Amino acid sequence: MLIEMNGTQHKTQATTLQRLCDELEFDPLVVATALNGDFIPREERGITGLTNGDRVEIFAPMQGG
Amino acid sequence: MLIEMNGTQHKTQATTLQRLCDELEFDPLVVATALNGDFIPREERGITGLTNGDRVEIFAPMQGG
Amino acid sequence: MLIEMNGTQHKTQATTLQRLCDELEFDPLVVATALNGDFIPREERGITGLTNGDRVEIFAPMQGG
Amino acid sequence: MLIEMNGTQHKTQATTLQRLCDELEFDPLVVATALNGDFIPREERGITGLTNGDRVEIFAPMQGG
Amino acid sequence: MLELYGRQLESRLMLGTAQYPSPDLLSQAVRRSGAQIVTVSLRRESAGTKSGHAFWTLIQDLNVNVLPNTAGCQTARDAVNTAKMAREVFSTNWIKLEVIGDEASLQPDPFGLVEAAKTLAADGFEVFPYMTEDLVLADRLLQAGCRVLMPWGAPIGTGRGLNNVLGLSMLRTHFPEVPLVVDAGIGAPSHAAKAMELGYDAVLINTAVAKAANPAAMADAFGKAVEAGRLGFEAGLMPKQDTAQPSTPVFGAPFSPFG
Amino acid sequence: MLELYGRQLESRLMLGTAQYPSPDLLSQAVRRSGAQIVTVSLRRESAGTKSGHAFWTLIQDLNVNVLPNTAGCQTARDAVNTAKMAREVFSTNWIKLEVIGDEASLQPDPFGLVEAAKTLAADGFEVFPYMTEDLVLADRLLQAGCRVLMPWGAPIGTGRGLNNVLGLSMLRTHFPEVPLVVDAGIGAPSHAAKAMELGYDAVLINTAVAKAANPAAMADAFGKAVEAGRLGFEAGLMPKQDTAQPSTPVFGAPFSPFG
Amino acid sequence: MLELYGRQLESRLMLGTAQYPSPDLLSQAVRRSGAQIVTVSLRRESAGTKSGHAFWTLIQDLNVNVLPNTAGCQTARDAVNTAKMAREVFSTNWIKLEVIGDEASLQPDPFGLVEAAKTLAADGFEVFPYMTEDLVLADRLLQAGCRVLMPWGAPIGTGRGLNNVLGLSMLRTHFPEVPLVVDAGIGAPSHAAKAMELGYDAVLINTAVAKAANPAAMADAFGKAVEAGRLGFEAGLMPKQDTAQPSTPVFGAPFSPFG
Amino acid sequence: MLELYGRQLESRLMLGTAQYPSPDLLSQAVRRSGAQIVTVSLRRESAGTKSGHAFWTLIQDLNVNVLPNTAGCQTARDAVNTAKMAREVFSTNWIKLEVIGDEASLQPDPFGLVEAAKTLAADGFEVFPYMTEDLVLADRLLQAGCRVLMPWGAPIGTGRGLNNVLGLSMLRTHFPEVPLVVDAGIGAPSHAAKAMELGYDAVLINTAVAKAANPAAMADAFGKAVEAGRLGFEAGLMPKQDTAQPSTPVFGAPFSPFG
Repeated sequence: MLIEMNGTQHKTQATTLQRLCDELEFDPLVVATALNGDFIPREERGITGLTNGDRVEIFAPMQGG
Repeated sequence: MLIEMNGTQHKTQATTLQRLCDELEFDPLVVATALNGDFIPREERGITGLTNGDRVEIFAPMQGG
Repeated sequence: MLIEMNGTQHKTQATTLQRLCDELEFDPLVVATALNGDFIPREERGITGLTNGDRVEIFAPMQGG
Repeated sequence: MLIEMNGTQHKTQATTLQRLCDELEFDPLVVATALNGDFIPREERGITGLTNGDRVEIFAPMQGG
Repeated sequence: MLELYGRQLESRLMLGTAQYPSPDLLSQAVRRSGAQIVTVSLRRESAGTKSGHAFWTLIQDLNVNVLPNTAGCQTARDAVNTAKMAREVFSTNWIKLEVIGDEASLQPDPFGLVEAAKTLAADGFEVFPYMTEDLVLADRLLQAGCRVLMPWGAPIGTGRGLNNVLGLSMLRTHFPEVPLVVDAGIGAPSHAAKAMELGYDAVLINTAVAKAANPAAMADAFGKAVEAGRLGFEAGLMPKQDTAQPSTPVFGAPFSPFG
Repeated sequence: MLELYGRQLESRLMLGTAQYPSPDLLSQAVRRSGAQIVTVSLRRESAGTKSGHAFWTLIQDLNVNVLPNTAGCQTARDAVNTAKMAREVFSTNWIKLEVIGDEASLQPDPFGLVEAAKTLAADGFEVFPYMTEDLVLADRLLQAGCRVLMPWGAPIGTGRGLNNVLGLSMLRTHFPEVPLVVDAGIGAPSHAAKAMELGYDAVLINTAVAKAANPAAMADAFGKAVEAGRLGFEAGLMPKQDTAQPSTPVFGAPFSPFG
Repeated sequence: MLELYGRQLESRLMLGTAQYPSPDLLSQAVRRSGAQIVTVSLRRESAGTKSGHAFWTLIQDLNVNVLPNTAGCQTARDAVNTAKMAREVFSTNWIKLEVIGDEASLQPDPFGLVEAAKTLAADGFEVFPYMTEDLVLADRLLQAGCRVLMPWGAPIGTGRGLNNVLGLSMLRTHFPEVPLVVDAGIGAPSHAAKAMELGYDAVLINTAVAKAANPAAMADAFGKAVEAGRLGFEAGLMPKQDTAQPSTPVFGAPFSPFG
Repeated sequence: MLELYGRQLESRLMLGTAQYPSPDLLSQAVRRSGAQIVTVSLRRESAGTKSGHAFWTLIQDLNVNVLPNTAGCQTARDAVNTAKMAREVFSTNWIKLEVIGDEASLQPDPFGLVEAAKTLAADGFEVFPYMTEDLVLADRLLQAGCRVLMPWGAPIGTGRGLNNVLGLSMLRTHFPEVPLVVDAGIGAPSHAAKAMELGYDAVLINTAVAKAANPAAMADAFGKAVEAGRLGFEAGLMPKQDTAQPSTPVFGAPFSPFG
């Protein structure tokens, strides 16, 4: 399956957002996730399925002004 | 009939806005009229009836910045 | 003898600046003196004679900006 | 004879300021002259002798702010 | 030449008509200023006074463009109704849209302005919105159909000049093609010249002229100041320098060590 | 009308003649500005070049008053000698006295100025001292015989306008009867208008005109700005207000809660 | 003491965490500034880099309040989504709401701000809106549920200080009870002190500290400046005078003609 | 550390002692400010009042350096005589030299200052001349033997802050090695911070502290402001930018089109 991950094409086997995070070895407590432009809370990642062409974004803390 | 005319109580026999203007000797081409907060065009004054308690406003040109 | 003392007329018997200071009970270490517009040092007060019409000024510390 | 003319070395036969001006073909009414830092009026140029090493300056109108 | 909603104008000065000591001084001021646009307003007319009639005759005799305002309106609804009445009385589609959001500062209300501008533009009005220098508001008003913008120089009647030069400059830079008019707060001819030097297309003045000891002479002053500033803008202003530069050439100066 | 050392002048703008792209543009600028006084200078003339002659002819054709300067002088002695030469060449007692005390800022030297002014006034010159806004210096120069003062607006050539408005205002207030001319630092028509609004009698401009993309148009701009500022001063400027005041009367405005 | 959304704070300085030369210098700066609130953000994390993790650990070690921002968002929708993600990651209801309306000036979008603020406040967020000095916008944001306002001093990153002192003063006067924080544009300690002297409750600084040659020392400088300005405000600043007044009493001064 | 005439000083704030509501508030203000130098004066003493004695005791108890002034003097001669008296009474060679040239503005007299400074320096005084920002005057005073200069910020007692920032900056740039102290006109902590940010070595305050509602708190405010400004100067202030720059990195921001 081909998704857009943080703005670039990404091939994955993960069927849920949670599995994608695991696959990519993100610390689940330190990242936030969005699917097709909408925030997906941590507790919904496991029940949020991925389909071909989805836009996934994974964010982490950074410096800010 | 008692109406509110430019913010003050006014007793009138006029049954339309047009007749009110005539009664008060306003130049019909130099004033604009509003009834209960809404503009009433010149050509509709004759068909705009007045009822007790109406708020009528009659405006004329003035200085402005 | 009549002198001008700090801008006002003053009658005195003192024949020197030192004696004038004593007569007026000024603390000699805390005031400065001028005769006719010129500074007179502390150690010269005793040898500085006064004559009729002299302008004497006696200054003390004050607030300043 | 060697003089300093407007800041540079200059060889001349002229014995007066007037002759120097003539030799250099200056319009006598449009220039002003100075000898060794002092202004020499037009009417004194003929009687102002030059000696070796003199500093002569000749000025003309220019733009100014 | 300046063009506002399709009308060509030689003068870049617009004049308000309020607060003059007399009608005659108002007429004189307009004439000496060279202004081709004057702002007017509406008020409640007492029966039989006809003062509005007299004023309107005076304005018509000036033979200038009339720009009615919606001064005093605090809601989009009031402003829209006032605009419609003004259109009928003054026979013009032009409207200077004022929606005041704060009584103390007379600050324009950006939200009310956009709402009213949309309604008015859709109804065929040619809207001159009196606004702040807000870039986003400007964009919204243009989207609403405005083709002229009138940012404030400073709060109305203060005479403080251009209170936020950076903001006004950014607005000019951001919308190079839109006619921009500084309205309100200008107190002296130098303020008007400065607005024009920033590249503004025109200025609107009222209090500073009307309240001058000699309104007609002050109107003349503003007329010249606006021309001066525009000419200066077009002629290419020198950039500010941080260090002094002699204007008279140093080289060859009398007794100069530079020779 | 402006009077400087007994000469009546209609224009309150004085123009420098340096730094123009061409002699022709200089002539055009002077003519369009309406200036009746131009500043000139002296420089070392190379044998046979006659460039000074050509310049002088051009200036004479303008039919204006000539005000020679002592630009570049750093001592009273040099300035006095330069003044004498200028008097001879330009056939005028007028001299714009410059004694520069610091090369980086081109700041006038107050000490050198007073010394030179005394000598020159005693020798029959009519001195226009280029000075700072210093009140005590002004007093000394007047005592030395000057009857016109020319404080700087900002360092020469910076175009920063009136750098110290408070200082210039105090100078104006302190010497209400002395003709005061702002010289140097003016970069835009609005600056010139502002100087006139403060009550200054005239301004002298050079770089801002000469270095404009279009010098003649800029000269026109400054001419109008000076008129505008003077007219505004005479017509009585409104005082700045801290709080907003409606220009359009609030009473009776449409839908106004004030009735 | 300052109270923001129920939290008591001794320090009135808030610090941004971006642009520091190193994480260590960031930590030093926060510690020396005395700031009790720091702003943070979110970004796309590359798989496996864990840079976000390291940063978050560093911030947590500082033991301060964390205020996430929605920097970079250009629509209310993006800002709301970003706020929700920030709440989850940073475990806080606080959100510094940025909706940028113009990329060149980074001006806040008043329309987007109000829309986002309504949504966020309704969803339990405690919103710190980064806004202009617009009075009407302020009113709308308060109505939307904001209980702190953060007007800009000048465009972000310019270091120009308080660009519109009049506007900021009017905002302060108009909302005497609302905590107001100047955010953005402050470039020097004197700017921060000035904001506090106007009666502002706090300031937020980033670039001026992070880009200083010595960020930790500059953080210290801003900490002291904020204290100085607040103390000055509370101690009662003297009003500006138009004319000089001797500080040393004149009466009785040596050789004084006043005796 | 600051060094003035060989004395090392930790504090860069100097405090005047006039105009306080009470002696006790003066003492508190000096203590909280951290100032190590206070200015004092002399006045005519009435026979038997001993008020000078009490004041002098109070000052001595503060354990600070005393800097007597020659306030009120209008001629070099009066200032020299006053300085000699002050030296005797206060047992110090330090003298803050004031020669006032204009009563309305209390502007220093450059001519009187140089004359008095020469005499005093030759007589062993260590002179702190209260001067304008004039570069040439500064040079003359240094030649006269001064090793500290005290330019005004604004006319005494006006609280207007730094009236001529360009002039003060040029003075700093021109004399990088000379201790420079801004004296007079500072009205708020932010003004003091600004002076320090320009690279000034110290500031002297009187009216703004003495006339504050709470002088001791205001003294504290100025102490902190001076530290803040100095720290900021040393830490390297960011340059002002003309255009906005995001502080939060744009790259990777949520939903950013930049990816």
